[in-house]
Amino acid sequence: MTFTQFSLGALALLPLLAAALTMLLPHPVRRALGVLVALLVAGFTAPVLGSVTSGELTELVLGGFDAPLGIHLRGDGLAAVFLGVTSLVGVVVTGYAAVLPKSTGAHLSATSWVTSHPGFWPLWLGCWSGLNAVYLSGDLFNLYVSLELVGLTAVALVAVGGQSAWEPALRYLFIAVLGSLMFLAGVGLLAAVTGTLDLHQTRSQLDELEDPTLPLLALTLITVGLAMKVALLPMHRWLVPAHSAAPSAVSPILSGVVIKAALVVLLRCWLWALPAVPGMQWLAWLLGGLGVAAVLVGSVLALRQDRLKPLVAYSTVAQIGYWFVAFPLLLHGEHDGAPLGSGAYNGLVALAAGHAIAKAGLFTAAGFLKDRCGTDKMSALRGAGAHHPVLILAMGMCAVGLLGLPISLGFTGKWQLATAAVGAEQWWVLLVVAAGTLLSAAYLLRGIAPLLLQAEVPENAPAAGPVRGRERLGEIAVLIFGVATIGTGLLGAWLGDLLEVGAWW
Amino acid sequence: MILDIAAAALMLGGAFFFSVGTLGLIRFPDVRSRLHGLTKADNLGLGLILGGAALWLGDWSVAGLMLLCWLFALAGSSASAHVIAALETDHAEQREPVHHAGEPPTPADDAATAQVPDPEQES
Amino acid sequence: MVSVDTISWYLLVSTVMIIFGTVRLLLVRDLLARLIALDVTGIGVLLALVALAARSESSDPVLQALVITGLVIAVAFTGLGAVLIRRIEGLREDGGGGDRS
Amino acid sequence: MSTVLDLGLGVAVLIVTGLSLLARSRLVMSMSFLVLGVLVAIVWLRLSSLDVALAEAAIGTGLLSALLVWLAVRSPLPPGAGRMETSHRLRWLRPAVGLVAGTVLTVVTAAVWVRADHRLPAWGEPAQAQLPDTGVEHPITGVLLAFRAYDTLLESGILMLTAAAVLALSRRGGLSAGSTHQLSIHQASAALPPVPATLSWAARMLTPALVLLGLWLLFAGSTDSGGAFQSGAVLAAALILLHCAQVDLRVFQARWLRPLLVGGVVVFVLAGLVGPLLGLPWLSWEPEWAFAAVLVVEVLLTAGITAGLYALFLALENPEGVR
Repeated sequence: MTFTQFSLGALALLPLLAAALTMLLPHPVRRALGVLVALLVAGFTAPVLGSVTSGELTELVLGGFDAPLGIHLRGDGLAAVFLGVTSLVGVVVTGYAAVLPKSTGAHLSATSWVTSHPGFWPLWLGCWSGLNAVYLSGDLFNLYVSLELVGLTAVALVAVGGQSAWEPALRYLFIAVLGSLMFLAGVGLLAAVTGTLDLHQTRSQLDELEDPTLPLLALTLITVGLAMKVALLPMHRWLVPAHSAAPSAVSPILSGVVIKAALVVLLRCWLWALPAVPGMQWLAWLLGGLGVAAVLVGSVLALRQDRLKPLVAYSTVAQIGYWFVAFPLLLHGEHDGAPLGSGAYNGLVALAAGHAIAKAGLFTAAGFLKDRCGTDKMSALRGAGAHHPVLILAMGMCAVGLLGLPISLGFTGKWQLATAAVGAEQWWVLLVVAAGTLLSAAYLLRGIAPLLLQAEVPENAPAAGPVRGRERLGEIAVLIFGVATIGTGLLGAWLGDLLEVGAWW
Repeated sequence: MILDIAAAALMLGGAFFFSVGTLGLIRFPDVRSRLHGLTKADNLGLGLILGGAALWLGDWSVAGLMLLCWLFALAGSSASAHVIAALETDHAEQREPVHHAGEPPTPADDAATAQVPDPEQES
Repeated sequence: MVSVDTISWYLLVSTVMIIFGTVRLLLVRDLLARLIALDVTGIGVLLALVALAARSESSDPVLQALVITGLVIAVAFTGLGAVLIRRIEGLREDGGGGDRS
Repeated sequence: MSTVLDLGLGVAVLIVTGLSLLARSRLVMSMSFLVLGVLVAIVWLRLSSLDVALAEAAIGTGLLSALLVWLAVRSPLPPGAGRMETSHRLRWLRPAVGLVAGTVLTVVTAAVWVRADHRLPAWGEPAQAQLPDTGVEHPITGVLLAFRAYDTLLESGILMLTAAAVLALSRRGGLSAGSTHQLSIHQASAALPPVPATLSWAARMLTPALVLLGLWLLFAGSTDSGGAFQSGAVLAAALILLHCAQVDLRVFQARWLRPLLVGGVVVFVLAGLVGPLLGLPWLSWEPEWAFAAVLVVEVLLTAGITAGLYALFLALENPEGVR
């Protein structure tokens, strides 16, 4: 067994072991163990990225029992990209939460509410192990169990935010679990016809199947279930209250990486598990339409917000629209080989990865300001930038990533999406991308501009307090996100090569 | 053949006692008489059905298992009926129903009660 | 060996349970009703899986193991939902008493 | 004859489902959900899957109803009365939309189910062939703890983290005063009504039988139907019975609940780690010591599930919970 295969298993099981151990430890030791495990998991991501860069797909057969019976963990291109992004976001957020315990929620001590929550650490490490399990898993039922692990820990992480976060957490629980159950119903349908649960074997069985109705129904169930978990437009109402009520260390995790888990499973089912069934085109066009609606409606609603965190949450709803705009293009290039499909696929993954890093940075900054100034009302935050120049710089860089301006993964993604659309003569995609970019420019500036304005009100706002050393470290975390947004912009080509390994075409 | 008829008769009797017990649950006015109807009729019904099933299967080990089931069911239902009756009579008047929280514990005395158990729990 | 029409009958029952539970979950407002609707949907999906397991001669062990795993997950999310409902309704009873964090 | 019984059972399940979903009062909903659990357990038996019926009866019906009853009893609006639906202008619109959408979806899905040409699962023969390697005779326990041990590990992680979330929502974030890691779900300090003699008698009589049944289910799991989950639920029921009889479990709770909760997952991961140390893939056990590994993991998994389910019950039953 090579070290890369060992690291595949370690990526999924090490955070779970650490989550179990932290439950026994007192609060300060939990923070230290959390940071240590975060670095270890980032370390285990390196060999996987290395082996995928060198072009070979590592596969781990768990327990030594082969495909239809046992479970395979596959470290292919898609898994490697999202493992890398999750490790980056995870390490920085873990550092932020360890340095500023105030950001991990609020719990009721004997009499009063105390900021900082010891329960954050086992739940976050459990969520991280679920995320890694989702990216690596090659078995449909195992995807369901991992999605459920990510969903339940994410709900608990929202609920840790105190009294105002309980109601959004419950709404999030209902939608997340309903989505997982519909996904399981779709998996049951597929298993009835193919007789196996492994992704590759399902694909080969479905190739021989002539009657497309059952796979199409299964795909519809899976798509509706996962669209609930990704919060595509009609089913997005749980996202904004949950992400804005969550504690400031949890919001970046939710918006940055937890949503990507459901997106990766959707891509696995659409591209790997099912062949090009005739009816799929209509479903792809429906998703494209919903994507366009999400981009427009999300941006307009973001413009109308008066608080910072809901604004950033609505921008997530808008950015989700971009990924689904790419779906009709994914299957379009089926007949003449896959040059077009791969372009749209690279664009989609680059957009998602860029969004993860930039959104995590923006949400961390918004949470930081809320913790420092007590509120995230934009009118109350006027002039808060004077005390945190580094924070505003980092927020600007993250906004560049979200907007899709040149050197950022967002730009690479939008560029590849546009070229694929031109190749497939789908001109409407260009309109959507342009309109989306303008609207996101509008609401992001609306969020960041008041911070820079000279505050007319005399300096009695809580932000006037001296910035302690810890807060400086918190700002460094947001700066790392900003620099990473710009830095990963240069890795567009490397991303394309990564995605070649184990691709579906 | 005789055994099958006997088994069928036992099971029908059991079903009859079950329906009578349920009828009692619906028709009787207050809690105690409902408990009375339920525990007596249903337990007898259960015993008859288990006896019928044991006869039908005609196997001693299964019969022993059925008897054990019946004893546990008897213990469970009689204990719970007794507890409900005891709680119902002692506290029907002075304890307002649990689900009605009445006046919520004000945070002040909530703190007081919170303090009380802690030191003792630590020792 | 369970006969084929019994299996399709239980598949039909499970479909009705899934859709009934989903529609009820999305429409009703009371929290406990939504939690029970979620559970009914879960039981419906598991019923479909067991009906599939019953097709092979001595019902298929792998699908049964999956259903047992699904059952424990159902208890997990019901427990979490129940505690959240209890906390929210404790909050409502107090009229949002105590300092809101 | 069997189809008539199945038809009746299916119709009964649908009626009770309707009752549990459309009922107005919370008590009727929880009670009909309990009845639904019992009926579905019988349906599992009709579909000849005994393990799932055991698990449904123990976990699905027993413990779920213990949790839901607490919700129905402690809810703000009295369980008996109270119309949940606020009557607004188009009162009939919601049910009409629900009915139409429901029937259309059911017809479409049922049509697909009926016309699908089913295919038997491909893992039938390999499962039989490789069962001896797992060191366990019963196929389902073999699947749960050897073939798909990864699923079971993630799922026991889910139960542990749900219990952690429930502890986090209780007072002091689940940690007791100071840095000691004792559990801080303290019990109702308001005087509970004195326990009638019969309950303590019943607890003293029934608990040994329950613990014996739980342990038998656990060890029977390797050769016959039974296993970690069913025995965990039965042992949790024994703990709940003791707790209701107001036996003082606070010492056990404070010191043992958390290590028990965590032990199952930790030992499972470490047992999985043994494979790579010998050059085998993760979670793989040599046939020689496979039975020992599976047994140790199963025992601690049972302890973890018992502690997890008991923590769920404690957090709900606790009237001094976080307001």
